[in-house]
Amino acid sequence: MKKTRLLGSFVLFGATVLGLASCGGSENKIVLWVGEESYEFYTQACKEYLEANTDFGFTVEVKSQDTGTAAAQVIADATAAADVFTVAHDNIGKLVQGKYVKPITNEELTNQINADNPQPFIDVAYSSLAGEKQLYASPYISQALFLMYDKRSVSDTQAASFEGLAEAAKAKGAKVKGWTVTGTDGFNFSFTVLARNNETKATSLKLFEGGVKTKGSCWFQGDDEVASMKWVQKALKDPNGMMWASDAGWYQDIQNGATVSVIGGAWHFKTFSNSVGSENVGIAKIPTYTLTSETAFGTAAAGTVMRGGTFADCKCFMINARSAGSKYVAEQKLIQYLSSKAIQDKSFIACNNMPAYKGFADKLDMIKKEHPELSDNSIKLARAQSDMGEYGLAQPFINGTLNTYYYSKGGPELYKVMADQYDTSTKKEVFLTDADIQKGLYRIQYIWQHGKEIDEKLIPATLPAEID
Amino acid sequence: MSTTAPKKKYRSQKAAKRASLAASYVVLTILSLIWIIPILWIVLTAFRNDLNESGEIIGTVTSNFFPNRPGFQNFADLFTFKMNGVEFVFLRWMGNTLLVSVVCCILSTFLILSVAYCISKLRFKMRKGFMKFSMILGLFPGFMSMIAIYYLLKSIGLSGNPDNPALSLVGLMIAYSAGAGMGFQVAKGFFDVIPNSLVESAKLDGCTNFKIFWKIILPLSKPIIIYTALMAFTGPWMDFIFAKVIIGSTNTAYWTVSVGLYSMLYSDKGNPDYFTKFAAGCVMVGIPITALFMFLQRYYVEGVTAGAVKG
Amino acid sequence: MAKAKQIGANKKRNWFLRTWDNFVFKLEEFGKRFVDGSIGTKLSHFVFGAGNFYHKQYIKGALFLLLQVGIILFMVLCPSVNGEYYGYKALVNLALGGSKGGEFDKETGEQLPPSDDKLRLLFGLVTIAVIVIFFIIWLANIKSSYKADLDVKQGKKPTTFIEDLKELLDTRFHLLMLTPTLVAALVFTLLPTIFMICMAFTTYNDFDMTAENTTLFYWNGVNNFVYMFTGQSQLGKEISARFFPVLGWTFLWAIFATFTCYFGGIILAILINKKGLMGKKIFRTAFVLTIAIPQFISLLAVRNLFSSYGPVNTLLQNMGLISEPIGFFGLNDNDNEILAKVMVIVINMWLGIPYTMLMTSGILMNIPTDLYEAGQIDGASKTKMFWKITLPYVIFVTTPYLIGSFIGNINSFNTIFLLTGGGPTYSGYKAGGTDLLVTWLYKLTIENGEYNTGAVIGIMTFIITATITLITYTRSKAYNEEDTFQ
Amino acid sequence: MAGLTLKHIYKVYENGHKAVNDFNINIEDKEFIVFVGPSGCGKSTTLRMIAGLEEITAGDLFIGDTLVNDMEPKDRDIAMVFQNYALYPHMSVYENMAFGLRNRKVPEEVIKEKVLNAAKILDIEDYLDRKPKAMSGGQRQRVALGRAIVRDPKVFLLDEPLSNLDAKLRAQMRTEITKLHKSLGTTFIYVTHDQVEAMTMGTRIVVMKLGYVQQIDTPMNLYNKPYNKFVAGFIGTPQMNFFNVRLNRVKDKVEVIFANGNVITVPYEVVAKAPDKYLHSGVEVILGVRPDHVQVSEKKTGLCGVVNVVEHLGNECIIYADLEGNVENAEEKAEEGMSKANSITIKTIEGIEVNQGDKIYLALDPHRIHLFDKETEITIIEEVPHASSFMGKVSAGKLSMFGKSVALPAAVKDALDGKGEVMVDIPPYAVVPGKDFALEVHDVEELGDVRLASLINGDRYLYAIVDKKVKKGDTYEFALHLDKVTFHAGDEVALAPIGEEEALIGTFSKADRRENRERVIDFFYNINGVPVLAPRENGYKMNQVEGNKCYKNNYKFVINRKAIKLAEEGIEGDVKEILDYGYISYAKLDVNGQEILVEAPVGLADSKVYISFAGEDVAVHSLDIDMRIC
Repeated sequence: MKKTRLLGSFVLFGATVLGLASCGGSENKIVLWVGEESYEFYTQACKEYLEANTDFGFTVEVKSQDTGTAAAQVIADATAAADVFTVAHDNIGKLVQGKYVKPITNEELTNQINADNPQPFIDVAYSSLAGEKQLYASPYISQALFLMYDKRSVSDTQAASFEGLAEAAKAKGAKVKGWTVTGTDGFNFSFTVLARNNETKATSLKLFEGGVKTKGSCWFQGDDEVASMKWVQKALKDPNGMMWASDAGWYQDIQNGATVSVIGGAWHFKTFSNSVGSENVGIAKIPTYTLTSETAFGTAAAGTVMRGGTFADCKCFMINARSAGSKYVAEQKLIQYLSSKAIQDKSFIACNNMPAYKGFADKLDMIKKEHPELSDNSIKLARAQSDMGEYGLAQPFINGTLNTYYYSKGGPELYKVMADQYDTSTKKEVFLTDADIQKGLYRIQYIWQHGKEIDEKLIPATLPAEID
Repeated sequence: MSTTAPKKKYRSQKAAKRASLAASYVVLTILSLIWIIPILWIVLTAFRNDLNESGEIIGTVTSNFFPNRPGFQNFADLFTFKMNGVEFVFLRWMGNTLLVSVVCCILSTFLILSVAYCISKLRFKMRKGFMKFSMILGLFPGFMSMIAIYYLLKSIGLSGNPDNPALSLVGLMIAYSAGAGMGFQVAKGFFDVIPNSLVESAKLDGCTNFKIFWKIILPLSKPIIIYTALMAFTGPWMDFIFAKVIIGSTNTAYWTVSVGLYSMLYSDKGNPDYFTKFAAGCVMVGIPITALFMFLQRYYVEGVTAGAVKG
Repeated sequence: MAKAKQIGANKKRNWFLRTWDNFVFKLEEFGKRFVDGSIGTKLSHFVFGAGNFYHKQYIKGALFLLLQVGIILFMVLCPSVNGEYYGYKALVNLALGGSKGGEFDKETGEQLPPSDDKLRLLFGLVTIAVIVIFFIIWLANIKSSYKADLDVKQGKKPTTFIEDLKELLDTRFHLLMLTPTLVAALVFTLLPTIFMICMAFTTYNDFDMTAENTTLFYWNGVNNFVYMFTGQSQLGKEISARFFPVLGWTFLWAIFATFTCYFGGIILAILINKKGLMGKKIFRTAFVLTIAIPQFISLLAVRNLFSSYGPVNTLLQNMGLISEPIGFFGLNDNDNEILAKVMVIVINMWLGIPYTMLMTSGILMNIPTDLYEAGQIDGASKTKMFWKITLPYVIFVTTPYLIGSFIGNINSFNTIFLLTGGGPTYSGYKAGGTDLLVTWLYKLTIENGEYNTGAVIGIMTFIITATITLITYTRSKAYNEEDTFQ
Repeated sequence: MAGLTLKHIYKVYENGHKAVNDFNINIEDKEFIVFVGPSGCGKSTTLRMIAGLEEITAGDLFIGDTLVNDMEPKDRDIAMVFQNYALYPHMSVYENMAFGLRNRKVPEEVIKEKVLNAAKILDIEDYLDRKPKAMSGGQRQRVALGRAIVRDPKVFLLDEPLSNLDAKLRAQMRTEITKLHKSLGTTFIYVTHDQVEAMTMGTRIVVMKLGYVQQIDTPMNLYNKPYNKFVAGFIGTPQMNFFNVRLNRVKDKVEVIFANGNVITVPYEVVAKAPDKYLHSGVEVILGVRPDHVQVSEKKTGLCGVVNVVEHLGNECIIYADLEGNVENAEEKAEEGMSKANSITIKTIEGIEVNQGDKIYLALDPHRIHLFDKETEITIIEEVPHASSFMGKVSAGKLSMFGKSVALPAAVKDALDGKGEVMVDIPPYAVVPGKDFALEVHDVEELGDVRLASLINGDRYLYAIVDKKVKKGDTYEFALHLDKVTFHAGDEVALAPIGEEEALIGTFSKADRRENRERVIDFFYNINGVPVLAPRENGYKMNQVEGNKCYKNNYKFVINRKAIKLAEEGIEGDVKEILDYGYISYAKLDVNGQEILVEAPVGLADSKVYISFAGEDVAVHSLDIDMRIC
């Protein structure tokens, strides 16, 4: 072995030893991740907080990180992640299960969370690890899907029902579609899954009712669901009905007039108003649709009026597992300030973030008066989201593993194949008969309850059937 | 006067030549047009400031090829473009990439040339073994090793380091140059062409191997030095996968320009409205590199042929 | 001269026996060296550099000693990064595999973040590499002190450090030149590749929270491979359903991409280099432009050019050829997969042809012109000359390039990833219509964190490309005449 | 200034190709040696081995008297001029010439003076600041020479330096190089494939073919006494004519019968030294005659031909003619390199009125013809004939030859009894002074340090090596060393002569031993398990050439018989029989299956005997490839 090879490896090895020392988070800085659209607001809020509490002892650095992918970043590399970060609540399970987050122990913060938030959000904030329930998250933004439409082509009355949207689209052009959705993942096109009877607001859907994973807590084979599926199948076939977002993105479909409205959330609002121009923005609850003889099924008789539903979600602050000692305490104080009602109001005013706390809807008019500069769109935005609250369903959350069942493992993809009635892998028309639809819904329910697909052969002959 | 015997019809060579030349002109112009259109379209989009009804600039892809309202607004927006709360982020990206590519250019060229000289002109025990080793290593798809390299650099604090994220640029430089040495085949092809008798007569003149390399081989390999430097320089401008993993997707201020431009459209922070800015960014990146290429095209062609012939 | 009978003529010993003999021979030599080496050499078996100190080669001795101390410290003190240890602990962790994660820190009772198991595997490998280096240094230091012994025995003075350095510049110059690249390659290419290979034998999977026990990573032998082909696990079923279609398409793609660019480039080069054609420079610049522009810019430009509302679709619609926009690149789910594949190959031609054109023009320049003149006199037509003179010459010269570009195309990532992102997605499966093994590997590892399955695909890709390379390369002219021609 | 010695030099590449085989030469100081031969004959490889650019597989190379096998090229103090001149394209002529000296840290003014001096010799002073690109082939060639001259090396190596020049320049440079050699007085080694350059420049020429040395001799000897057909054909232009002929002796004349029936006669004196079997038209031989030794004769001769083409070169003209006479398949008969059986080339001085279609008679100069054996293509008229063969009668233990009969020693008697008529081949060194026979001395030739006498025996001669005293006309009394003679009975060999060397198969090993606390390594040749101490440098050589294989493989040990002694202990061999040749007797031993002959007293009784020999007398040959390792 020649001598020089040693010199080379020695130099590298030396670098490894030296390098290690410089690693590890520095002690007196709290890094905060927030969504990009509210980056300025929270930077300002933290600055004010530090000025107010000079004895805080920590500097705060705010960075922008999309809440949708924040959880993935934390899991990918916990040490490089922020000390306090904000995630949509469906990620809470994964983070708690993987022990990437720390529970909330501060007394005042716990009381604030329990006092301010509606019950579904509170259920979500608590999570169990090794059997014992602990508070992990502090909600600060609530979200719900609603309808955004181009007022130039759709009147307010037409926006109330999908049939109206189709009519408006037909007027615009033979091939113009009534409405589109922003994405094909489980969340963005779940409005038919969660559809409810417009008057009674009831639905035969049961999605881990009472937050438990027992034999009866899930039910997806109800007549409402079959009818809704048949309706959405027809709507996708209707030249003026529903369309998936094209490869150029839903944003350009609206801009180029391929469709007249889109079902989305508050985080799509800014892009939507850019595409049609802020004065043409129309906002409404998710429209209703009336079952016809073709789409009726069982108890969901023809003529019943259904309204598309939504998940009632919230975004929450969470604490990185590596926090400890005085920093851990300081982080909770900061969260308490940032998720207080006052700050939630200010964030609504500054960047249209829909507050999470109860009773915000009634304060809407008072806020409108106090802040005339608020555009009526943002008020309509808030109104629509809070109205949808009644039709909303808090995303089910039992423990880490659960919501990934609902959300992935082929569930949403199978629902889409049923809606399209076309299987890309086998290139064949499928789910044409009611029986096939029931079988499909059975398979999806099986996924919710067991986290993996059932083998075709094991599906019982007579449907609907219980799954244990 | 049809009585004269019919002229034996054979095409005069000149006529045949002219016809085939004309045909190739037509074909070539069509082909060049096909090759130019996408690039022309991106450049035109960069200068498109069409307005929508409400008077704002349309940022998305539109159906018209030529801009109705050309202007420099996109470039202006690009300079002040902000992503993830980082001001003037595009200029920072350009700066980062320039820094990385200059350092990589020097490091990689040195490594490639030294390995190529050894393999081409020196004979030593593990020579065939080394060539086989480098060939086999080249066959593995690179993605998996990206993760390992990220963690290797992280363990010496050169990437994913929350305290000073700038170090991840150093990490990227090391990562790019580390692999460079194994790509010696083209340079070796060139050195093979230098006659061995030159090396032998230098040996007889009492030169050490180092002196032969420094005094005889390098002065004669200007084309391959430029070719290798050019390739090493343009590398960082083109890669967007590797850089994103090493620098980290939250470290926006330290991205390279390719990662930045790609993220403008297709990452979770991407927005179709940025397309015109993206086009402007492409023009900003494209111009210097194309100019470099056109200027050094002669050496590039020489490098390509030397490499290809020897393989 | 009485012809002695040929008894015991040497039979050719096969490779293994020969290596075994060498090994045994070296072992004996090692033993003898210990027995008869000077005290310095004997000591150097235990304390690095002792032999060199004995022979007053202080600098070299100090270097060896420093290395030994450094490595031993590294192994014993187990420096740790984000809670993951190097040193002997790494070896223990590696052997055990499987981290319970979330142990509670003894002193503060705080809950520790889970050890990141990718690090565990990596640091284990780094520690093994350090041990190998330690072993190499050990042998080197003994050999160096023994060499000094021999110098003394032959009356020469042991080499000083400066002489060693000088030697580096001459007889051992290749060492000086290769060491930086070799070290860089070992650390940044070999180690990660081995990391990947090992990954295929673990259960490592970033997001698979469904695993009953929460250990993220443990060795599970060849199950991943078994799962993949028998489809026991849900993931395995998904992979095995798509593996052979994707493999088929990867080959189809490699063949088409390589030969379209190759012949396209040759024909274009011939067109441009036709005698008497003016404006060669302009035409060539037009084509070279696509090489100059970074690939991801040109590809994204093309993707948007063909998007639903882009100029192409609108043009076709205005001309009435199509009623509604076509998804050329299979970006929407139910786009036509065949169209996506054809489009990807065409765009790849758009990218690849200029490169081969440049190369061929370089080669055309040095085809001896008298070949053509002779052809003309024999009355060969233009096309005949192409088939009989130009093509055979160019193909003969560029066969090594052809092989290289075929392998390159199997691993070509940008074109597919940037244009179609894997093409029309199959419901429920990760690999889409136009996904190559490489792009599928990217989706599995970087996007979905399923590292073990990704590693299996990675190894499969390697095996395939390696066999093709070996078959074509060893038989090709370039390999065996490699160094005789110079 | 120094001579060069190459001993048993071999060059074998990894793929087994043997580029140079057993190259031996001793070059005196100031000699101008030329290596010549067709391409691929190993001449350049040998030159590169001398320069150190190519590793020597086996054998020893001495420059002056230092062994330089492992010495760096730069330390061998040699200069080399390459075929493509190898001038550094980016340096001016001055820098090119000064580069070597600068590396050797020679002070600048000394360099300047040397370069200018060399430039003057080669008159390239006014090109000193030009770049090689800007100069013609000839000028570049001179710069390459200049670069070598400034080094004033011990040995000058030139690798086909003129092959890239045009004909006129080449002739001019030839004289310049020869002049340079005279003025510098350095040893030159010059490689070329052009035999004209070889003949005009070399003091001695080495002709090579396919890695084997064909002949080493002065130009004139090569021209007049070519050792084999290849050398004859290679040297001299236009090329020598070759014909398949048969020889038939008629008293003091020998008829040369051509395939097409033409017959010419030459005096027996010319072919006296050729072995008898060739002279009875039983065996076909190859006749070689150079065009310049064929004349057109006025009067009728046995050989006539029809003129085909006449080339006038100014001072001489070359005639290509077809021999008359019907040869059925003349075309097929002509193998490669042989002129068609019936065509002949003649070179004569200008002024002969000959044009196409004339019938001409040709006369060969009998003293300038060459005869080669058909199979071996080696000349049958060797200076020192291989052997002269005579008939002898064996009866009752007596051999009667040359008019005398002599008692046969036991070994020969047993081998020949009952054979009656025997043909005896007697090599010149087998004829020693003695009382058995006496013949009159016809003539004595002085051949260097050897005196060869031809003794008259009837109409043929017996050739013998004699000492100073013997003169022409004496009667020389002599005896025969029968162990060096070959007896033929009918067409198979009744008794073969005994060679000088014996070969034994064995292995090679090494052993350590401690000598005053030092580790000493000894090397041994082991035959039949018995070790013989080998010289240490042979041990290093074995390791160098064969690597670790040397301790595993078997080798052929060649030992001179004189060096093998009987001893108390050593290599055991059982005696099979004793061969008594009268003046000397041998024991035929079986050494574990290998049969060898050892000098032994006639009365040797015991059946088991031990033989021993010194390591220095052993030559080690590899069994895998025919190569002498050390």
